[in-house]
Amino acid sequence: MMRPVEFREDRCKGCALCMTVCPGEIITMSSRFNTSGYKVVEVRDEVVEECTSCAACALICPDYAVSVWRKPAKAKKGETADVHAG
Amino acid sequence: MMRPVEFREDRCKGCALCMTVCPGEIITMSSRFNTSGYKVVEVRDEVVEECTSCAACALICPDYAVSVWRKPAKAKKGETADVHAG
Amino acid sequence: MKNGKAAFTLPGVLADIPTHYCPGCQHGVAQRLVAECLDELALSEKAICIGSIGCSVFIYNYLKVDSVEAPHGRAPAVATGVKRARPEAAVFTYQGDGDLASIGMAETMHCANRGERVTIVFVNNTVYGMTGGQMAPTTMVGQRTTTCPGGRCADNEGEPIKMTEIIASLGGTAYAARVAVDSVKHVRAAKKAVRRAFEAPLNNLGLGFVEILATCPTNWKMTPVQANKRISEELIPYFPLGTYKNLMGEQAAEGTEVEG
Amino acid sequence: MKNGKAAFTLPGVLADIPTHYCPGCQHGVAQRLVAECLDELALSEKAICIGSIGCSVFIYNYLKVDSVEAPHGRAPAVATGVKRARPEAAVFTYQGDGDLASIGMAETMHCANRGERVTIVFVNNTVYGMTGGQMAPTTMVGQRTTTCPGGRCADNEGEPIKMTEIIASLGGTAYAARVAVDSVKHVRAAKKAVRRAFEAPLNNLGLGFVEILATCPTNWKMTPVQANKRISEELIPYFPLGTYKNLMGEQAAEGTEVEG
Amino acid sequence: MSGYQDVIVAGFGGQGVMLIGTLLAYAAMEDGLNVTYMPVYGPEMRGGTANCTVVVSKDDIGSPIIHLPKSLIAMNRPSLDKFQPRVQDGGVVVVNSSLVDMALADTARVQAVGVPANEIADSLGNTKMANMVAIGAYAQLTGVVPLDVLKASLKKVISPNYAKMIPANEQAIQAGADAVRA
Amino acid sequence: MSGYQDVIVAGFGGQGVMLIGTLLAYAAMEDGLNVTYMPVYGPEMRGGTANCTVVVSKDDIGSPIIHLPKSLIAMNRPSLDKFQPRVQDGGVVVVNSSLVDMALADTARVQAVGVPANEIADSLGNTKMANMVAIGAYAQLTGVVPLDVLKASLKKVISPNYAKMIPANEQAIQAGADAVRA
Amino acid sequence: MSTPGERVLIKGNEAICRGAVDAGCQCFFGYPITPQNDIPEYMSKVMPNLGRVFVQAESEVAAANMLLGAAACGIRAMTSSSSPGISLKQEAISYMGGTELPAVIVNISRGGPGLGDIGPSQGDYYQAVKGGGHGDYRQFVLAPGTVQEAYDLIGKAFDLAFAYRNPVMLLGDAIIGQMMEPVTLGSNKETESNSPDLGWNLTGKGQRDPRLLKSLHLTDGALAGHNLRLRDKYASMEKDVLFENFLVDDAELIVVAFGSIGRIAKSTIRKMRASGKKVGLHRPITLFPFPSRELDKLAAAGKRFLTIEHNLGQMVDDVRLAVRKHADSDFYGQMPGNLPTPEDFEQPILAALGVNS
Amino acid sequence: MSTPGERVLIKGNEAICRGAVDAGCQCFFGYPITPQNDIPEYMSKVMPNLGRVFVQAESEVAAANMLLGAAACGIRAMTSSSSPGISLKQEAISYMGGTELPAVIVNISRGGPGLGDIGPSQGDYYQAVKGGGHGDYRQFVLAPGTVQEAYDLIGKAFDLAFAYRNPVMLLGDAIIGQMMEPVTLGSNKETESNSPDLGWNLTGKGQRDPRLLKSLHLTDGALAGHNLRLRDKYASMEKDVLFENFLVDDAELIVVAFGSIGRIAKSTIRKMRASGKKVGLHRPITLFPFPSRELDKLAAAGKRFLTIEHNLGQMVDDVRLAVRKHADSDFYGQMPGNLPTPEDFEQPILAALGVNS
Ligand SMILES: Cc1ncc(C[n+]2csc(CCOP(=O)(O)OP(=O)(O)O)c2C)c(N)n1
Ligand SMILES: Cc1ncc(C[n+]2csc(CCOP(=O)(O)OP(=O)(O)O)c2C)c(N)n1
Ligand code: SF4
Ligand code: SF4
Ligand code: SF4
Ligand code: SF4
Ligand code: SF4
Ligand code: SF4
Ligand SMILES: [Mg+2]
Ligand SMILES: [Mg+2]
Repeated sequence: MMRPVEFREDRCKGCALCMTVCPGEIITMSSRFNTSGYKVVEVRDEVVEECTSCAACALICPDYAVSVWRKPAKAKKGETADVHAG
Repeated sequence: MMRPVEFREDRCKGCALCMTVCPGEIITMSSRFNTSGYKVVEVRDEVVEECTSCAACALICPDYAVSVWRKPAKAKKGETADVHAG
Repeated sequence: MKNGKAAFTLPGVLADIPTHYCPGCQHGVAQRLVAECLDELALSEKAICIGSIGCSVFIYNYLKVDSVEAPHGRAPAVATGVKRARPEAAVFTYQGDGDLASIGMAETMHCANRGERVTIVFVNNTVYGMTGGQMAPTTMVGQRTTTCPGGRCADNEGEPIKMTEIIASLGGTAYAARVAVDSVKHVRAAKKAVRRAFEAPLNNLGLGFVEILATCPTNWKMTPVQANKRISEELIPYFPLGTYKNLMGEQAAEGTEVEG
Repeated sequence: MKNGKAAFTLPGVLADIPTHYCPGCQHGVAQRLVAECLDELALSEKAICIGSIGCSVFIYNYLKVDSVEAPHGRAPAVATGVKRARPEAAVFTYQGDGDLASIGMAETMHCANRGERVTIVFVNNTVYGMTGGQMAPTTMVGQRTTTCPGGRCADNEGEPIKMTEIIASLGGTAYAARVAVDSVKHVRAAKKAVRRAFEAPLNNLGLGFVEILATCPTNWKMTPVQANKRISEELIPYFPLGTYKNLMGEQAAEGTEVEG
Repeated sequence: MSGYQDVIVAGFGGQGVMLIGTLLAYAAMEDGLNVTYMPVYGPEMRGGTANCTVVVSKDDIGSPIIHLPKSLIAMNRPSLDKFQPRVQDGGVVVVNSSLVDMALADTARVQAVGVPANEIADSLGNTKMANMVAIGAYAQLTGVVPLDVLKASLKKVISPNYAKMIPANEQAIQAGADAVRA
Repeated sequence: MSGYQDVIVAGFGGQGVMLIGTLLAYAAMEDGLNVTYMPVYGPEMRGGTANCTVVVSKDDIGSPIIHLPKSLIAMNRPSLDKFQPRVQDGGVVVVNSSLVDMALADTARVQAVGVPANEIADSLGNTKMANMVAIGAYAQLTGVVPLDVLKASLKKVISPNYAKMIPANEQAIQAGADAVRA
Repeated sequence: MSTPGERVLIKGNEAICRGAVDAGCQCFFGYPITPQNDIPEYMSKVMPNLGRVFVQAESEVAAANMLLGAAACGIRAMTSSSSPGISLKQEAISYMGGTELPAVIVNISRGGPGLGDIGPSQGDYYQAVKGGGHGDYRQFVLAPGTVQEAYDLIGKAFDLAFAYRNPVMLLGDAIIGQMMEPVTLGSNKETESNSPDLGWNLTGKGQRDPRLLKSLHLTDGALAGHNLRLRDKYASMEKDVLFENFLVDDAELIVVAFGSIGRIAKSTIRKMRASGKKVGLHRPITLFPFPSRELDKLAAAGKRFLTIEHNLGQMVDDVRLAVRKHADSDFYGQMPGNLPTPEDFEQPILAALGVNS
Repeated sequence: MSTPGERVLIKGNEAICRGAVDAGCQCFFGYPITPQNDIPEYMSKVMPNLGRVFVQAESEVAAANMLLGAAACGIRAMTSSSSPGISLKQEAISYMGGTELPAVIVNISRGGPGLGDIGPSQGDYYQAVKGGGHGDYRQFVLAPGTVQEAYDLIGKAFDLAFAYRNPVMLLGDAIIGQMMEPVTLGSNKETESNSPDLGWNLTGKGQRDPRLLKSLHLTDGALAGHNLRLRDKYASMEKDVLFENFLVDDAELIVVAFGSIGRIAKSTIRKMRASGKKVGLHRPITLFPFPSRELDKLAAAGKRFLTIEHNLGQMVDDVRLAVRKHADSDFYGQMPGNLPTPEDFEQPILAALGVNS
């Protein structure tokens, strides 16, 4: 499945700030803990299609845990930058 | 002679500030030096009557060198405070 | 969707490692904005970062630029020395409110007054974060901290200092703004302000100063979400956002520009 | 005419000895005004003077009150310690511009911001008098000093700092005014301002601050009369006289009250 | 040195290891012993593991810092990894087996005792009391202080506002002790 | 120590004592001698008397500070009062007799020479050159440096803006020397 | 205020606070820095409730100068900090020394130089004892080795400060500051030194002549006379020297160590005694005045010495100077950054004993 | 910039400036204080004309931290002050020591403690040599005895600062700063150390990896390792020790004195030699590293020692430590506040010689 938004679980500290800014309110707290002991957030498969790639979650996230891609329809060819490169 | 204004020559540093504020322009630089080597100012006898006791010279003097008394006509009885007491 | 176009890209100058900050701590956002501006203005090769003492002391681990650690409060003086020694460098400090507004007050004021061509990024979280949440000059009246356990009392400890207003009033300041990162809108505006704070000295106009209101959930004893709400509910009303000075020829109406 | 009524009386708290100041130096007037207020408010028995480092370092020889010498720039911190230790005392500092606005900037700002119930008498002569006329933060643009021999350059050294305006903007300040002693009218207004700067903390309202523009003929390399003219011609236009803050319930229109 | 015992108590920040260290120290004091308690704050100022060292002795105590302790309470895996190798041969190691695989215990060298502290605490109604379970087990195993003194010291470390929690904590201490009673 | 001479030059602030001290030091240097010049700023920072000490020697100079000088130039009365008692027996004391009553000179003990420096300078057109008169007299009396070297050194101590004053100062030095020529 | 005899388990930092409060400290001026934050935090809670003064200063410079002001009033006052902050107080300390003000300064020192770390270290011995500020002044330096001593010595600090009108520094480290031990409270007493008029302090002149407290001495010979008087005062402090000797009588080798290192070395020594090694401990408690006479006596009795410090070698100078007529001292320096344990000192002690382990 | 060989009559303060300028000092950060005001004043005139940097800082604290910044860039930079101002620089000096930055600090010291006076004094020896800042760091301390040496040593100061990446202090007093003497200029040279990239300094990273200059060491063992390295560096400085021996070969008594006191004592010694007294002079020029080996050698050769200082006795500790294997040192302290003259030292020297005058 194509996910426009991904959370790097090793980075997420479960602060929930992204949840408060997502216009579609599709981000939720999972029940998983990461290796650092933090609960992490997720966008469940059921709702992921509702993601508008607005990147609000990424902008507010203090821990660089969110990657967001434009929906393919809008993406121009050749632009495939990996968010976390460099 | 009654002088409404007196300059303590040991204190005067000849800065001439008093000369600039005297409304009657009656203060002039003498040709005397005091023990500290400063030229001192004076109000010459010829003009001392023109002194209005306005105290401008005393207010501007940085060296507490000027004593000013009200003209006797205006002075109330019993008030004979020495300016430099204390 | 990794081969879609990124809707959000981390700046290359930002090291891709986990931060040491507490969950929800907005130092993370603030330093990302600095990194984004370094990238956008292509400054990473000529940037020199003056780190300060506070929770951001490890900023040199995150920003891949030449860095030096300043004693507590002295970053503006160190920045002056660096900039005068290397006029071609893009010199910036990153300082907390205890560092900048308390012990570093004199250095901050005089760096600004001289109009040093440096950028000061000032992260105001109304508390001494690193040392365990003591009162800062920016602590709100009534706010409880470990050294004003009954809440800051204006009568005894004074009112929170508004640094941006003071810095804007000094002749050497070319740009001064206060921003927040509590909402997406504010993050975008903050980014603009940080950028201008870098541009002002690079344009040889004087000091660039940006105050970023930020949370310290740990020492505020709040959840990150509560802490974030406090920014708009309590902090912004007292510390109004806006551009307080801008010599770069743009409209500099107070309280408007960088908020938009 | 010694048995006429005195039209001018030196305050009893002022020691009747020659001063060490240069001819025409207005420290002499400033310290006399302080002495007059101490007498009028009957404070000499409960006053504690915090001397500072500058040409006025010997102020304790002239004011017959309990005194302590503060390190350069730290008088507001020393005053804080004294006042907190002896709340019943009338505590005041007497500081030059190098002392107060340069090295002592942080102490001055925070003393004011905390609203310490003390009086700061600030004698601004735009230069470091005691050490031989070096540039001060208040030195006018273009003014030549021994450390800006080509004249202060705004671009490199910044513009003269306006302390009263800054201090007035802080929450803990109860009274702040700038005065001059270059004319009889100004001397009279200055006296009022000094008095209010004493009254504000005594009324438990906060800090009392008065900036007195004064000459330093020696380091300005002017005659006392020329120097005195410079006050109205150059200094006052840049450093406007007036009451900048007054919590004592009087009309506090800027630029009017204490000039009258 | 008679009546001497020392222990490193280690775990995640939120596990209350400092609290049980203090509790042990108070109990030792109440029991008339000399005691030192030393929090060791590691290099990271934020997050990470917390640990403290408690030394109990009838004599004056020289060092509050112990490199090679006689015993260890390991509330999580990193603590066991870090400190078990330093425990003296034959030393007592209380392992929170709720979070740590007991296979990691060096039973050949030390006297490792697994206590499912979280589960026991859970069963008493509050996982947060896992620390109390562990200290109860430790006291039982070493006899460093009597259990009743330990319990009586709870009022010293639990703030008056939370006084109502004391009975539950006493229960947890007892449950820990019971879990390791030979 | 061969070729050794030291002198305290003292007077009011405005009398230019520091200037002639420096002039003497320059001249000594130009003459190939070792020399030290030490301004002594007294306790009062503002006003008061000024003095400096110049030491000239063919050898290395140890101390630039001289408590008991070999000679003295006293430009005013307080300077004579203060320093004459310290001058070594038989030492040279140049007294500005324009301002100081020569009766105060301790002619029994020292070789005191009065020079009406202000009047001589006045007669050359400028009272301010009294200091030059005094140093000329001193050089003549002690031979510490040749007069022409002294004169040639004027350009080192008088700023280029005032170069036109040099000839008058040379004259004053000469006049001072002439006044004491045996 | 403590109940006399009250027995509590507290951190060294808290013991210092409670000791100061019991000793009548009226004003505290602080600034946050690890590892002494407990001190301002405790004082911010307790002092206002007692009607006393707590001020969080804008900096250590300001805190030290507030202390100067309160001390000039003859009020029992105190500041505390840790190494970098103590460096910032040096100018004020020199002024307080020169002005002869009774002031108490606490340094819970940390690893240096520079920002260093927040762990224990004895790297500030020189600064404390030789004077990090300018000019010739000395301050009492008290180095507690236990939490009880931290409590007791802070009381002594106030008494000495007023007895000599001189700054007194309590020098601890992160171990002393952070460790908890049982402490018996209540022995510290407020003395008459907190009375309003001590004959020299500022009270507002009232009907008497004005008083002046300063360190500027410009008239001829004034500063020299002042320095001479100070010299005599510093020499007279000798009578208040404090130290602990532990098993020195039959010892061949005496370990000299202060503060936390002293107590840790004690552990080592106990252990080595158990295996028959004739080792003792001399623990200076006052670092200034230094127990030179006692060390000289021990040296004269034929002892050998090993100085152990948590630094590159600072107090060892004073030990060597003290024993130089009869002996010398070896040195072992634990590097700041490494936590010291009793085991660390075994090898150096054996080496100094001339034993190959 | 001076013409090589140019001979001028200048004050010590000016010699320091000219020496620094010749040695390629690019940045000067100052603040007024007597008796060093000539230094910032001269620099404010000359540096801008050379396209170099003069900044009058807002305080000595700021000046020292500006220096830290410029030094981090690997630029030859300097600050100067006098005693109280130097106290304020201690935190930054400790940071520069810990961060291993090449920086030159000039102290034209004055009488203390506190505000003291503006006359000469050697009361800051301890502060300079033992470290007035926190933690274990050492700085080179160079003490000129002539104006020529002030010129020469400031050049050496820059070279040493860069050779060792370490702060270097030039310690003079009001005598050295204020006196004029003939000086031959031009020997100080700018070296390659002012080149833009020294391998460690901040230049903006360009294409290389970023550099970091800091003194915080939090990971396990890091600070200890750092301190060990620093210890070795400080020990290695020994090879740059400097001193002057004057008539020591046949001397029975060696006077040890530094800076202006050294040169004044020389006068006394010359005079006493003239009357047949066998006295010599050892004048340490580097106070750190201290010429301990040379003194030990002299002590081994049977000399006796008298240390003379313009303070209550500070360097005498180092002399006693240096000679302790074979000898001891008497001490004579001229009180700060009294101007020292050669006559003042006659009596103490005779006493040390065991002669009743
Ligand atoms: C001279 C000195 N004083 C005090 C400290 C201790 N200290 C470290 S960080 C800090 C305050 C940090 O607060 P702030 O600047 O607000 O930064 P934050 O942690 O909140 O981001 C203090 C006081 C120090 N390192 N140096
Ligand atoms: C720490 C310290 N730095 C510098 C000085 C030197 N100093 C004495 S007075 C003074 C400046 C005085 O200028 P200002 O405050 O304007 O007073 P003024 O003499 O002009 O009245 C300075 C820098 C000092 N005594 N202490
Ligand atoms: S990109 Fe926008 S819509 Fe998608 S998860 Fe993030 S905040 Fe929600
Ligand atoms: S904002 Fe970032 S760190 Fe916080 S919960 Fe969301 S993804 Fe995680
Ligand atoms: S103002 Fe005073 S000092 Fe100045 S000339 Fe007049 S009397 Fe003399
Ligand atoms: S009192 Fe007035 S009128 Fe009289 S001399 Fe003074 S200024 Fe002139
Ligand atoms: S203590 Fe506060 S400022 Fe520091 S990292 Fe945690 S949340 Fe951020
Ligand atoms: S130097 Fe200036 S400020 Fe100082 S006494 Fe002289 S005129 Fe007044
Ligand atoms: Mg903060
Ligand atoms: Mg001034």
